[in-house]
Amino acid sequence: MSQNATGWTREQMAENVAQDIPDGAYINLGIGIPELVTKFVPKGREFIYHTENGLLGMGPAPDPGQEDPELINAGKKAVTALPGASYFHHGDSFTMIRGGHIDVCVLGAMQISATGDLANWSTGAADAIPAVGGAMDLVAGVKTIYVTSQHVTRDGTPKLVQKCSYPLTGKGVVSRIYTDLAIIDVTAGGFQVRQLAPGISFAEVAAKTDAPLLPKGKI
Amino acid sequence: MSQNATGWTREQMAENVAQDIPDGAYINLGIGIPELVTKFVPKGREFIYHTENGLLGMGPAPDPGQEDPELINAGKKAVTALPGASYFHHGDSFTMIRGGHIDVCVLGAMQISATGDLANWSTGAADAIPAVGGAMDLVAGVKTIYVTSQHVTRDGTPKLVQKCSYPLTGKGVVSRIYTDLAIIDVTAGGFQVRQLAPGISFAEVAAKTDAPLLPKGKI
Amino acid sequence: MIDKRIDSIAAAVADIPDGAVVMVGGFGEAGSPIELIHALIDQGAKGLTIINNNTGNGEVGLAALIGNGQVKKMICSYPRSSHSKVFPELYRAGKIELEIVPQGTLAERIRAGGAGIPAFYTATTVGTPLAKGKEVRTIGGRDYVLEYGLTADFALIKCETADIQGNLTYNKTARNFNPIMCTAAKTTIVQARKIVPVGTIDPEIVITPNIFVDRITEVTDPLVESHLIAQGAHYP
Amino acid sequence: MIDKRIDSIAAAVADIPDGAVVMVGGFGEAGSPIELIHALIDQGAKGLTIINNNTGNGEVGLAALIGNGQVKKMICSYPRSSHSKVFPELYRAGKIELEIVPQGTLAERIRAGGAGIPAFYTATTVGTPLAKGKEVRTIGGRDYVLEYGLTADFALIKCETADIQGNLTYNKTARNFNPIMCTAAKTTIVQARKIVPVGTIDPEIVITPNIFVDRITEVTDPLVESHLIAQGAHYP
Repeated sequence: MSQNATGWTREQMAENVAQDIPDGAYINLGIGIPELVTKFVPKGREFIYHTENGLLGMGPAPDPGQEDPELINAGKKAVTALPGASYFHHGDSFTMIRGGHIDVCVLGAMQISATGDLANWSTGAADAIPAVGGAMDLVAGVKTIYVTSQHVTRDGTPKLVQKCSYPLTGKGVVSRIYTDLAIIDVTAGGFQVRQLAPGISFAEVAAKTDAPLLPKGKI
Repeated sequence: MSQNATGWTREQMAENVAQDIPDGAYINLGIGIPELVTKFVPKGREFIYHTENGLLGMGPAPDPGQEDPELINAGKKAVTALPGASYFHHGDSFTMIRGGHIDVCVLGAMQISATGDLANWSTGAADAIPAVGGAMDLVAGVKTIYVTSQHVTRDGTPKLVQKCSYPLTGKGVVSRIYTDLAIIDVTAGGFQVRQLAPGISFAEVAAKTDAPLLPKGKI
Repeated sequence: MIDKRIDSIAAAVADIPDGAVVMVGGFGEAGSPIELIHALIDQGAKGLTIINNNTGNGEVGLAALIGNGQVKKMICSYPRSSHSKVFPELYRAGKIELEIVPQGTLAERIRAGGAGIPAFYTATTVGTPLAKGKEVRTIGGRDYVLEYGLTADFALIKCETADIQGNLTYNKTARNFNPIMCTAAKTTIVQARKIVPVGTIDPEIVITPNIFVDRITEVTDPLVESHLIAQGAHYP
Repeated sequence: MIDKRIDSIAAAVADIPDGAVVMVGGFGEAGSPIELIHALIDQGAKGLTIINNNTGNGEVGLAALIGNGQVKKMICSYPRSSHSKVFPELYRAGKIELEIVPQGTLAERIRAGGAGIPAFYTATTVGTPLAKGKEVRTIGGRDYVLEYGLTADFALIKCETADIQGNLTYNKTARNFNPIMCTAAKTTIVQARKIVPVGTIDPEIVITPNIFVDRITEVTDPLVESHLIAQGAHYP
């Protein structure tokens, strides 16, 4: 992993996530950085990808010109089906999600609280059109929820907070956060650093986190 | 239909039922006389048979020696699958039943009350082993429940009663009863004769019915 | 011989009345019965409640039905897309109602409606604004909200192959909401890319058994929504 | 490459502990995983709770497991059959518990357990002795009883074809409870008549996707329960 004074790149964040996923895991990936996880599957491991619109064993995007408008993912982009794939209807697809059969879901976030609450679907603004998709089902049903996101918003506002101000997607659901600055566990004692990005200090991460931050190894 | 001083035969009872089922109906048949309905499909009509263990488009028993132990009906007898058949699991099979998709279910009975309650699964005896199968799902879910049964038990006890003494299968579910003596509707006013078997008098049917009986045509 | 074929798409949707509740299959463009939707635009029924995961794209298909002022209310999980302008404008103008339902709860409510399950509990939305006003119950130490089954007067469905009695198969991720919607509507209307004789589809691979299908029309070469949008098409 | 094959039937069931809750697929003999059941008899776990539609036939398969004194409780819809003597004798002697569940409610409870639905309402049993002690709720003018999802520690499943990662297809009415049980157990153990390489089964015809399967063993020529009973066989 190349060093970077300003923290990890999007690709490195995805690679960090991929390192923590065990061989044989069934995974559902959100849009954005989570999608990059597929590029960093550690050697010797195999992941099986689920997309909530009815495909297990999802493969990469097809070559240009090979797209099938009826073979898409939850983000409505053209995908492929790998050997061993299966198609099923939405009822069965959410049996996999709600029933706890998916091992890991990796999502983006607007805010994450110190107790693992996640807000990633709405700013709650008066003129916003609510649109939740499958996010609430995923966080309620999947065994392990990882979040990967920039540590702060574009204007520098912390995304890791004591209590979310945006409407929640789920309560107490996030177990680990992979940002550009650090990997952080949500523990019974709150946010705790698991690993700092090369060249990033604990103090800097703490300053950009709007909640108490425990250093690595404490409680 | 041949005349019979002692009422209709089992075959004639089944034929009476079949006459009342419309073309294109989806049907579930109980064990015993109901099974004979398949032999009396009126000319110009087609029925599609459902068996709750996961087959729609059930056909007759196979020729001897052609049985497949994995192609059976709910009574665990060898059957066949007709062209246009489909297999499905028990969850989907009872979606058909509970969801009101089956048009007609024809069942046997131990007792039927004047308000359409059905008892056909247990005598309630202390040493009886309870065994309900799919009967309660069928009566709760299928649009129209027909009962076909001898009018009285072997020892002459009426099966059509004011109130069932045996444990119920369902409450207010039966709409019509086809016995060896008469075809009887369950109406808001109680049992009402729809048709008497040839040679059978209203007085005889009334005497063998343990509840008030309305003649044909009266409210 | 039972035969559920209808001569024309127009005839297939002719009796959908004003105010009907209509489930529309598809997730994005995959499995979207675009010809049946366009026939419903031609037919003109108004005040409809539409159940679909989204609100359509561009100005064709479901988006065109909404744009034509025929829809009173949308029940969906995600009323946004990169090419959808019609719904947001009507919604901001207060001209269309929206019931937002998480995708998995939407699927389960439809499946429950079809299966005769009037209500069920789910952990989805617990602790979020979407649980507001809903009954919460603790079962086995976890909180769940009560959700109700959804049914419809009609379902508009796209499938790959149908036999003339209504056994259906689908194409890849075009399956999505279609099979569960077939079970939850009083009248299920299907456009099939291909209609085949009874006995042609192996009973082991039927996805929608014929009991859930009422009318079938053949649309051999259906419009492709994304192609239409790339061309800037609009309907009518 | 993910590979869920287990070398022997004995190894596949080796870790089922005393007191486990075990779903056993099959309806009558169709789809009954008789070799896995016999392996469980050899293995000897006791105090089991078994979920199956019936209680087995003759003195082989599920009836033999019960007869061997390994089952504390049966959850089923119909504990009788023309060749079943084992269960009635134990039941009358007070040596086995019975929870009787209507067949459709049993199926839906298993399906709910697998789908993360902790409870649901159904009209089945309303007004009957089987509704005794159950919550009744009026929804849309009709009464329904509350039923709870069922899950298990293990499921024993018979399928026709499995790929090595656990995609399954079934044979005719041997499908029955097997696919829903695959979804509702922590560990799903499958005996397949044939195991094939990944990519062999068309993704459109997979009945049980591999996410629901943990272990697969091949039993090329499974015993036929009715033939065994006709021969007067008993196990062990």
